[in-house]
Amino acid sequence: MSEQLQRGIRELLLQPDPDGVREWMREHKTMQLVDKRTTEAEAVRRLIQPGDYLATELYGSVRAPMSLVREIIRQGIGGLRIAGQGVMETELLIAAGLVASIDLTYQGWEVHGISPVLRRAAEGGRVEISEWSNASLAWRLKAAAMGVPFLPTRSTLGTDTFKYSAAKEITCPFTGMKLVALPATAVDVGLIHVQRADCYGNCQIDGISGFALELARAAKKLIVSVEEIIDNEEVRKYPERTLIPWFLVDALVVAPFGSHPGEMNGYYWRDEEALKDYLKQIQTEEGTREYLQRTVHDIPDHAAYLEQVGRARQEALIEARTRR
Amino acid sequence: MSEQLQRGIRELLLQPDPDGVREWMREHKTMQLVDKRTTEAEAVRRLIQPGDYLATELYGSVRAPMSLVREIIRQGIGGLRIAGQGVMETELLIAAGLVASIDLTYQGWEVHGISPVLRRAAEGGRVEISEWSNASLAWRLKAAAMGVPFLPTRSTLGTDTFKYSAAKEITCPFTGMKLVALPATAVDVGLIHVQRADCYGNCQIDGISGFALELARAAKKLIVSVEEIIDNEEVRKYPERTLIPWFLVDALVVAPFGSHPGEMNGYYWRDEEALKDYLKQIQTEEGTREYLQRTVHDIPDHAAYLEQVGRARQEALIEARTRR
Amino acid sequence: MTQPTYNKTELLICLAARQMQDDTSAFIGTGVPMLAAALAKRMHAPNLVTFFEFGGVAPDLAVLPHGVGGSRTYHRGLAALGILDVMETAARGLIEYGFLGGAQIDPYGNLNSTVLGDQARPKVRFPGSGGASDIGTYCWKTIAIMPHDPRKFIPKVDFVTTAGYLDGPGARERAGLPRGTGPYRVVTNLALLGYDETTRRMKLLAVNPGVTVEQVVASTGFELLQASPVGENAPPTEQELRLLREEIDPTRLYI
Amino acid sequence: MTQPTYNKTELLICLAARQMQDDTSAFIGTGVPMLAAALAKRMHAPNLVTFFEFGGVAPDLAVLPHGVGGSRTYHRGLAALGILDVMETAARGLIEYGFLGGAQIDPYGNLNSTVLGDQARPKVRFPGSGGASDIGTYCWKTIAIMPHDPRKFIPKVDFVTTAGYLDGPGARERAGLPRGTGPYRVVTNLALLGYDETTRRMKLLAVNPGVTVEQVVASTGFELLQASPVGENAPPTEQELRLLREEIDPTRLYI
Repeated sequence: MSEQLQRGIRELLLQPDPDGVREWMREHKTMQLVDKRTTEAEAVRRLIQPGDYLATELYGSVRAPMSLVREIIRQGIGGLRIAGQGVMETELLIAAGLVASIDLTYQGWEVHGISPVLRRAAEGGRVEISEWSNASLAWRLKAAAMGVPFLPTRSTLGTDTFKYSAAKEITCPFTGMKLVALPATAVDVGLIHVQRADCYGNCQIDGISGFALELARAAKKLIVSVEEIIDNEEVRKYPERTLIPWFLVDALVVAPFGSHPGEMNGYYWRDEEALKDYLKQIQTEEGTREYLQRTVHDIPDHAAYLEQVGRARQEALIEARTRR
Repeated sequence: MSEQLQRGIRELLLQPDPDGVREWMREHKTMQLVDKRTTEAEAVRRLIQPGDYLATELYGSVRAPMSLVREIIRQGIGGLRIAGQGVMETELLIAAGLVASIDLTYQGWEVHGISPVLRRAAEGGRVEISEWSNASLAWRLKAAAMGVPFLPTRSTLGTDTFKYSAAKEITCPFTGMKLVALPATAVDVGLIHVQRADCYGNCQIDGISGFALELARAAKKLIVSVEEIIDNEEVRKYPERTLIPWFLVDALVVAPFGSHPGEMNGYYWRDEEALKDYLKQIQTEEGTREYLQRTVHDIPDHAAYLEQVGRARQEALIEARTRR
Repeated sequence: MTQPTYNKTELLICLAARQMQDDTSAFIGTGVPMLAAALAKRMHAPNLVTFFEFGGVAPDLAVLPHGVGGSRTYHRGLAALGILDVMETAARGLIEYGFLGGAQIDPYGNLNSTVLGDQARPKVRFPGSGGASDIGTYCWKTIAIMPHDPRKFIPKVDFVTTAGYLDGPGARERAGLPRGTGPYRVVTNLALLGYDETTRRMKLLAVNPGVTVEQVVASTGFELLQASPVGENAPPTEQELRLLREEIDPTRLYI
Repeated sequence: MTQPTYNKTELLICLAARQMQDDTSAFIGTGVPMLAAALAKRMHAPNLVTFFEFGGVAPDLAVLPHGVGGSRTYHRGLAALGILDVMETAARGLIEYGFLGGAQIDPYGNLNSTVLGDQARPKVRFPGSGGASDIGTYCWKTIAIMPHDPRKFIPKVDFVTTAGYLDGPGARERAGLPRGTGPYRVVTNLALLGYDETTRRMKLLAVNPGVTVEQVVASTGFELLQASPVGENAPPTEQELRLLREEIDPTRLYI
């Protein structure tokens, strides 16, 4: 293997520092069983600072922590670095001008096409972008979750996706294989929406886990929003259903319809009408401003947002939900 | 980091070879939904060859694939290399003289003390032993499950456990940290006992998952034994409960009380009497031979073994089981 | 018997469906690949297994998903895993086909879904890799679905989001990509294309109904190898169209 | 009030229990550590969280587990994870205490639970590292529980299964082990020991009831630093013993 090892040309948005993270965790996380329920406003105010590195989960218009994202915009917390695996959740943050740089894998609308918001921001030079694959970003979280500074992968070898990342090529000490070393991202803040948790933050998820386990374990500060609170007895009866244990959770926000206009498996279907309206509005800067004004700035909180959505539509979405 | 990087002095019992494993998987695994139920005898005969590298899960006298282990002994498949995270399951294989070498982390009886079987084999120079930590062996399986040739860890740095392993020190390309590179073990055969599966091999586990997920994904050939078969409808209703999907499973053996004399969460408690008898017998070579003769060689199969245990004792163990 | 009429999407779905063998597995994105998999399962490949990026495995697809993380990607499925479990299943060589798309493709099947122009200040910014670069690394055979246009089939893509055969024979292996993997087919509104085994360059295999070889060549911005003879793809059959319209996508979400 | 009688195991349990602070977490093995954690939770540390090696988190311990993978390690617990999830929780710095044992310990707290003599052809073969080397890597403070015997407390262990302070100050950091970790206490049938912050050598902190400093020194095969003054451990209290005997281990599985 005399060949020169390559390295991505982008700077790290977050420096791996396992010992620093260990010390942070020891000082700030608590093992105590305390009721962690709070409001979006309080959780965001207390746990998110300008310039923080943020990641959201799940993806797209599915199980996304939309009420938390809207609150960040309401509070105008800017200069954020984000792990950009997203559809509406991260797009809204970019649209609000709060994002300075992105570890990007995908920002778009799948069948609904590309993101006009990302286009304006990227083509206008208003965000700095490093390129990664989807799995790579999840493995970077996994690395942080494992307490190691990097994980090896073969993904993205030979591509410009690698070239415009901050990853580095390494050689396997056993096989001589060429590999990509993915730097760990112990993100400042993780935002995850799940179906259920007890008041301490023991979380259950129905259906795919996406990268919730990895993000929850990689986050220095973790805000979880939930559709409903269950009794601690339910947790103790089925401890294997606890995918995110309480000690990882710093704030718990009860947010029914928290993924709206996205869907929530077992709870409600996606709000096609609201999504179409959104997609129409974000085609222009002005429409985007109007949308944010109407759905975020003009209303005080998630309860008011749900009033705006209206009870009838909520009921229709519940009726149309995916059931077992 | 001008310091010399260390490497363990033991040879690899299994060479990482991601591309070779990929080709093997493509050729031998099937995505077809076929009924995979078979007997211990047939599964072992078809899937285990002398000299194979084997790993078992879970651990100790808990959810252990004992009926499969007894069948391997019955068929006398020798020269095995094993990942030695075990109590009775791996001890029986060593006792039967079938094990040539061990990637060892722990072979003992926890509160019941050290393993006389391992002592005789190791002190008599009859097995070759490499030393690893418990997590290291699980991460080695995880590496294979991820399709990478190694994973980094900080565990065992500075120890003789590292020195007598086949691991190598590396330097992190981002932080300069010293790390241990753990070579992937895509084991020839994995043996796992679980509570439930459908006839295709979609497996559910109650309680801790130990390292079942990692082993199932690291094994080139996977034999799963189960307490009971459930309908495929049950699997489709709760797809998040499928911890081991069907396409990983090569043979499925229905083995009620398959973990006996160990316990099975929700099904039966450990058979203290049988364990004490066993622990007494294995103190001597002669006792060990007698034990194997009586519980393995003199009886044709697991059904006969259960007859030997007796219905009354089985019922008492069911009665004493751990319930939710 | 008159040939039934069909639209472009229906044709793409049928052509894509026909590329997948039974008893294999496919890494499925939303849109055409999803419908192609559903169609293949009902036609010639009942044991085809579908994997979705964020964890869904083998759903019933009774209602089509709107995205690769949606609840319909695992509804009545055999497993609901996470993104890494699915990606690592591909990494271990267990997923045969992977579907890709992009804004540009070159003769070696390299795909661009990131930018036109300079990455730092692009002329057009696309969504980025997503799972594409992972799929293009690990799946044995990738199938690209593309509109056929000389501005999209170009000699050199602006940005290699996903590795095809890079710059030719042996390049994937030299880059460290898994042995035996690479681009397999390109399905377009005009034709079905493959790759030459020696040169690893794109090759016209068959034209779509009513399309001439000349049209395909004119719509391709680089020199295109041609199979001899170039075949002709059968149009969607009545059965295929009936399945698509009545069973797979009766609400016409995609078709 | 007469001092209640107690056995050696009960004393070890009480001493171990007293080392753990409330609102922290402990990586627990079977035997003494398990009972110590259960006792600490009922005495001064109600919010102490127990982690078991194969995935059990915060069980009720109504019935004591027989092993670190047993169903009682997660019965009515808050989570039932897997081994790597627990180990990685420790790796991220979230588990404060780890319990260790061994056949030999040296002045720097290095522990041997692997072999006496040569590893390839040992005089005595012990079980091996198990989780010990992981715990000794990642937990902030490790507590060793040992019978006090000059053949076990020796200047140099035959085999460093688990890293203590290796060969002295800065050695753990040089080896690459996590910053700020290392041996914290040794609990024996004779005494409670700690480590000098400067030299990282073992130091007698307090003798057990009825034991003299001379006895401890004579039972230690290397030069032992001594706190000034050396304290005296309080014997198990009536409350501690009642909890142990009536609530924690009423069937006397361990005590």
